[in-house]
Amino acid sequence: MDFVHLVEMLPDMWNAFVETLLMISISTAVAIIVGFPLGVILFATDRGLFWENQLVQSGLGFIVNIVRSIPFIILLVALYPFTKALVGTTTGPIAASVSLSVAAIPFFARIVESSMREVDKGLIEAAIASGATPWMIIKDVLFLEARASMVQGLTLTIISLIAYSAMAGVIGGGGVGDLAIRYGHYRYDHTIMIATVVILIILVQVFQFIGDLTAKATDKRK
Amino acid sequence: MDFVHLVEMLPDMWNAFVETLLMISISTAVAIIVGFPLGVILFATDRGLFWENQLVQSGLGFIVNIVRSIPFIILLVALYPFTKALVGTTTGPIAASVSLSVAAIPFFARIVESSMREVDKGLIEAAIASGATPWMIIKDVLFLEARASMVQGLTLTIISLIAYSAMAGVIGGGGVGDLAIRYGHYRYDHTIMIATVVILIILVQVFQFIGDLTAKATDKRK
Amino acid sequence: MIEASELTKVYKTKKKRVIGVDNVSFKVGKGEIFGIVGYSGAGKSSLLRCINLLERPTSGTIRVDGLDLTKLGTRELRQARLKIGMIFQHFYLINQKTVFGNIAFALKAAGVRADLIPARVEELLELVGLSNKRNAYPAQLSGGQKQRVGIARALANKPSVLLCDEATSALDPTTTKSILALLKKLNEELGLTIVLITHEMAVVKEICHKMAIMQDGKMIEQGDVYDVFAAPKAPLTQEFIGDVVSFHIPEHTLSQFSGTIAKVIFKGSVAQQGIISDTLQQFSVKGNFLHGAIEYIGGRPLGIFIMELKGEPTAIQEAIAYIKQRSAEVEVIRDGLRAFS
Amino acid sequence: MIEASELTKVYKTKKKRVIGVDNVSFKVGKGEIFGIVGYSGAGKSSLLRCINLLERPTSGTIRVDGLDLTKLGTRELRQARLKIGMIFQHFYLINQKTVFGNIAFALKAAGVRADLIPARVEELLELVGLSNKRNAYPAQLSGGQKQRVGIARALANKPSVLLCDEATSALDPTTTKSILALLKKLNEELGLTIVLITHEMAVVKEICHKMAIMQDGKMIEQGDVYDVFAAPKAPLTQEFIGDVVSFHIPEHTLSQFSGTIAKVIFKGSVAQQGIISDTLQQFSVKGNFLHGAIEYIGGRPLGIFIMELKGEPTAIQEAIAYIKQRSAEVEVIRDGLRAFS
Amino acid sequence: ACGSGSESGNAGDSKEIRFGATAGPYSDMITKAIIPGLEEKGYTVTVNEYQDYIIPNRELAEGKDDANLFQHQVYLDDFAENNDLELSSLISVPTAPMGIYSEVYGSLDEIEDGAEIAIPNDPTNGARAFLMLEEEGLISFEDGIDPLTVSVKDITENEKNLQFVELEAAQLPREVGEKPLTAVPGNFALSAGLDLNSAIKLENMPDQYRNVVAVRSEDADGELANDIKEVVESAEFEEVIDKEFAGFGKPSWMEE
Ligand SMILES: Nc1ncnc2c1ncn2[C@@H]1O[C@H](COP(=O)(O)OP(=O)(O)OP(=O)(O)O)[C@@H](O)[C@H]1O
Ligand SMILES: Nc1ncnc2c1ncn2[C@@H]1O[C@H](COP(=O)(O)OP(=O)(O)OP(=O)(O)O)[C@@H](O)[C@H]1O
Ligand SMILES: [Mg+2]
Ligand SMILES: [Mg+2]
Repeated sequence: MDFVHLVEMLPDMWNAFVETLLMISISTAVAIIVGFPLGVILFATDRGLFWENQLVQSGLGFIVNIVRSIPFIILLVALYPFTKALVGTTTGPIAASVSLSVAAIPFFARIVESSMREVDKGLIEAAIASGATPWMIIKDVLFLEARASMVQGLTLTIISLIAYSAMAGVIGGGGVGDLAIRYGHYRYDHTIMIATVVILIILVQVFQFIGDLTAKATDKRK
Repeated sequence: MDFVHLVEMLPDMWNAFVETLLMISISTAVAIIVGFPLGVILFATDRGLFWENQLVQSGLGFIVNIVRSIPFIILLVALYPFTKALVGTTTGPIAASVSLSVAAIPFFARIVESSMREVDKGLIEAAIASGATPWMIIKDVLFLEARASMVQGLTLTIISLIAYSAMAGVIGGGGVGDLAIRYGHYRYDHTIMIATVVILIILVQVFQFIGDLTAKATDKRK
Repeated sequence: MIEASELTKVYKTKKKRVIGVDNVSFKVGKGEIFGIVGYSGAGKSSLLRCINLLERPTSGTIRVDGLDLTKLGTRELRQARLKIGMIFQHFYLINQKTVFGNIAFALKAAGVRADLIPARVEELLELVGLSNKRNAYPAQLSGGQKQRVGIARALANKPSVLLCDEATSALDPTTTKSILALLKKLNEELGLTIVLITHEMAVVKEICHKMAIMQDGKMIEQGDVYDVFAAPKAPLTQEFIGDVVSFHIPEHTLSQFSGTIAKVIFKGSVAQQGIISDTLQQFSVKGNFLHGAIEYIGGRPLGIFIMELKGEPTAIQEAIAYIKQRSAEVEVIRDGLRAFS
Repeated sequence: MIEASELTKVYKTKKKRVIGVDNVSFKVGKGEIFGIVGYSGAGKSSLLRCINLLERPTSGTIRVDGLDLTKLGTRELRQARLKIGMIFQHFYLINQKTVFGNIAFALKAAGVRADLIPARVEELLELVGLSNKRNAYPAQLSGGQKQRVGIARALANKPSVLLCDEATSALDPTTTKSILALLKKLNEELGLTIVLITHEMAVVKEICHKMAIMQDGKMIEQGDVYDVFAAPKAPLTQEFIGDVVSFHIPEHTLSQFSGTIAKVIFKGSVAQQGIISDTLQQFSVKGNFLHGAIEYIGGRPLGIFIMELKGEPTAIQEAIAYIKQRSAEVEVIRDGLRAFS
Repeated sequence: ACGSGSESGNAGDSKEIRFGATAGPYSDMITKAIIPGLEEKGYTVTVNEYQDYIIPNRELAEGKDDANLFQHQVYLDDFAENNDLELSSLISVPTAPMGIYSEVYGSLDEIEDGAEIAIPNDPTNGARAFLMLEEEGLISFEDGIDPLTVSVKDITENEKNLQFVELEAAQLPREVGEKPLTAVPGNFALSAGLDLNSAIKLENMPDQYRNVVAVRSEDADGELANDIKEVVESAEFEEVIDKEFAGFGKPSWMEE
């Protein structure tokens, strides 16, 4: 380890760290805002459920899968015009967040969907018998009962996003992962590689820890 | 679209397709073989469960998170000596499968863990009261009860692996995703890019379809 | 209030079709309490679930308050369900909400104003005796406590129809009684119509006006509780009723008595009016009571006693004739054992 | 067989400590059936779960068959549990296994050879009357059917101790009777020791040898069922027992009778031996039976009758004295209403 | 390796060779201009395409590939030294020059203060961009800086206050028009269909920045090495270059 070099690189690492947080925050927020309703719809339009609608189910499912099929770099390229229209630029962390968000939405939607599948059908029935509206069932039954599992899934999503964000370097998104690749991989700068990997590890551990804690704290079953 | 070119590339695409299947199969198999027990241990060593062991729990959790923290390209490079020792080569789909497997193991392990968390504690208690061994509880209660959810999670893992395998091109792993990136991203060859993305979409849809079907078929709750 | 006609529910599983409810028709008038009994697996829960369309019947119609539920759109159905409370066999409480939250949920479903909810919840908690568990989560409750939350939830919106699936089977006798008293009170004061599944005939006896017996998906007998208890027709009905009223005397006990064993039934007017003691005093027979009670079924007394009569066969004949004449029914279960007569 | 001493179980939740079981000691001998009753939330399930250490008691020890379970290692504990069957209040069946698979699971846990399993499962299915549901999954079963699977599972390994948490509360009377008969048979023939939680006193009466009443985590009374039934001490016990035996007569009924109301209790020897009819014939009083039965508690008869005596106060006094003299207990519940005497 | 049924003589299986390259013009150059010549000499050639600049050299050193073509002399030397690998260059080939493209400015002189310029984010291509800008006097570095690892941090003077946006090289053609200035490596410019002559400035390429065919040092005098050299030096090679790789700057030995 070359400490002088490490210290010299600290500002860059700090920058990268901020960029990573920025990208993760934006894309996680979007994943939740768009992915959650999407997941609910995927769940609730399935057979025997309150919004049963085979067409919407398979249609949305298909679109979700398409997005999940496209390699991230191709997605980056394919989203160029969209990103440009949306944020006015095609480079930098904000632009990268667009692609990251698009990648995270279907991922999280699937997680929401499968968490909700684990909710006891009897609870949904009891709510239906209470005359609850779909909205109440979603908010007060599905959301609450699937919450612990969804929090775990969100942790999985965030950690996957951290991994993905390393690829954001392609369009100058920056971030810790990109730094690791550029210095560690391309420049054989082991000091920086190790330092950045350590940052990444800490970041992931922190998210996992918060996720586990939240999942447990919000779970009122035993 | 340039059809002559498309036809000309068909053998390459076929090759890539076979490589993708090879990488996915190997790494999925490894993810299941190693990730499943790992997930079970992560679950069963938690507080109040039959293998309660805080040390193993947090130790393994930490390792799992470390692997998940490292950007895939760095992981590829870091695993060079290991890959070399294991399969005798560091390039090609088989070598790429090593890194893919290492990346997939913790991902799937987390999925197994959180699926098992959704199993009604009462069922585990009933099994314990029956005097069942931990092994029986795992096999006949946890595995069966979490199966539908794990199958959904496996689908998620496979689809993520397809996305990851695109990066395997870095070490000549080949595969459809690599073809998409090389032609679509590096060569600006739209014909091949679209063709490969279509192949990927079909591949993902097929896996999702099989996954959904299996999950439903194996679920004996309503 | 509730009118089911030719309801049939068939469950299709991969390998076979299971008929849950088989061509069942019945009516429950406004303010009536309708009890359904039957063996486990007879189709009681399935039938109940058809009433609020949780289970869509394979064929047949169900009308509640004049509305044919099978014809309603989702929105109207939801409105209709607000007026149909349901208590589930397996509670189905929201695990992630407190007792308070679970009850408040039902109120919110009905659009009750947020500021009115707490008071109403407290009232309901008081009603089911759970005020001290207000902030507990279902995992922290005993079985009976969970059931009581379910009951409070079902009553939250002052429904006009209440469907109860074994609402008291997890409860101790005292709580059962208080819940039944509560149901009766709601029934009497507010005209609540209740359909109640139970396997405890005592519950039927206690509060039902009408009852039905189900077997293999069919309703094999139905009618006024009093009539059914007084004269059960189907063998299964007799079996069920016997549990509470007709007092099947075990062989074991019978063998200890040598005289004539007779079942005496007093209907309608208050009990025996001294018939028995008059008889014993007038004829030279000795009497021993083996079993008996005056049951109040739907408020009307029904006295059934089993007694041993000892004495000369002719005296016994005369005594029985006398009792019959005094407007009671007598059924000789066993003639006196000669050896001892 | 089972010896609990000073068991205490405290649940800690975020905001408060709930005492589930409060310093409870009891013994159940080999081949005894021990019934536990109490209000919902009294701590019955918590206590039962402490017996096989599903819930580790906060303090106190529990011995089963001489072994102090709290001291065992996991392996020995597992071995010990094979001999302790448990029936759960909420069934807890493996949803993804058929009825057959659920029962086979318990056999596998005990290491039964694979080729012997099917026959044994069939036998158990026969026992609980579910042979035709062999291949059904729990979701396709009614509540009572699920409970019966749970019973079969608990009995699978011919345990020497059986813990039942409301094992029959989801069952219809007939099935309940057959299950109780089965438990009794296993108890008598194989010496199975049973601890049974129930809220139905009829169940206690039917098969228990000893019983205990729990309230707020404490065991407020315990003893031979016969003794407890004949002379309940704690008010709560009286309340529970009253449900089956002491026949609390509702005001409603009482108001219809004007004479002296007396409760007559015959213990031990066979019932009345004509005492009542002798009395009626000897004294100039008229008698009406309001309620009564000869219960066989653990095989010994206990006759309790409530009757109205009408006539001159002195005649009534004499009659009562006569009955007492003939070795029965008499308790005057209400003196005759003067207006009519 | 000891083919029992092989009819060919001593060369045997070794006539099957593998050529590494990055996806793009250089793998095309191997396919179109080198392989025909090698096939004539009896070789069977497989091309291995890579997505980055590290792995191909490792593969070569490990013996997985027999030669590669994707890097310039300076990078090769530096890489070999850093990684302790015995790699040598055989011969340099025509190389597409990096160009600075702009739809805003007609020449470098017009660049306004604070203008954004997109440049490659890998060290090799990045350094070429910086060196171009230095040559044009737009920026300057400390003396004695390693021309290969030059980065934004080494800039001492930045006369026009250029704002650097580092992107993956393959991405740069997509930024032409988006960013006022874009430095695009020639191979990607060609891939993306950019006309090299539309650049406002093309790289003035010294020979050590031209791509070379590299082999393991131990093989540098071997039969294969000589054959590859012969093919590249042949007239047929130059013919294909002129036809299919117009705009590529020929190395000095070819111009002679
Ligand atoms: N979803 C289902 N799929 C298949 N069969 C079912 C399903 N639900 C119920 N059944 C069957 O239908 C029959 C009636 O079941 P139901 O639950 O109505 O019985 P029940 O009278 O309520 O019994 P219990 O008193 O035990 O609750 C049973 O034989 C049961 O196995
Ligand atoms: N995990 C828990 N956390 C907190 N409190 C609990 C927990 N489990 C039970 N309790 C409380 O302990 C008390 C005893 O519960 P228990 O389940 O033993 O009652 P019970 O006698 O079996 O009642 P029931 O007849 O209704 O089943 C109750 O007040 C209950 O709320
Ligand atoms: Mg039912
Ligand atoms: Mg309990």
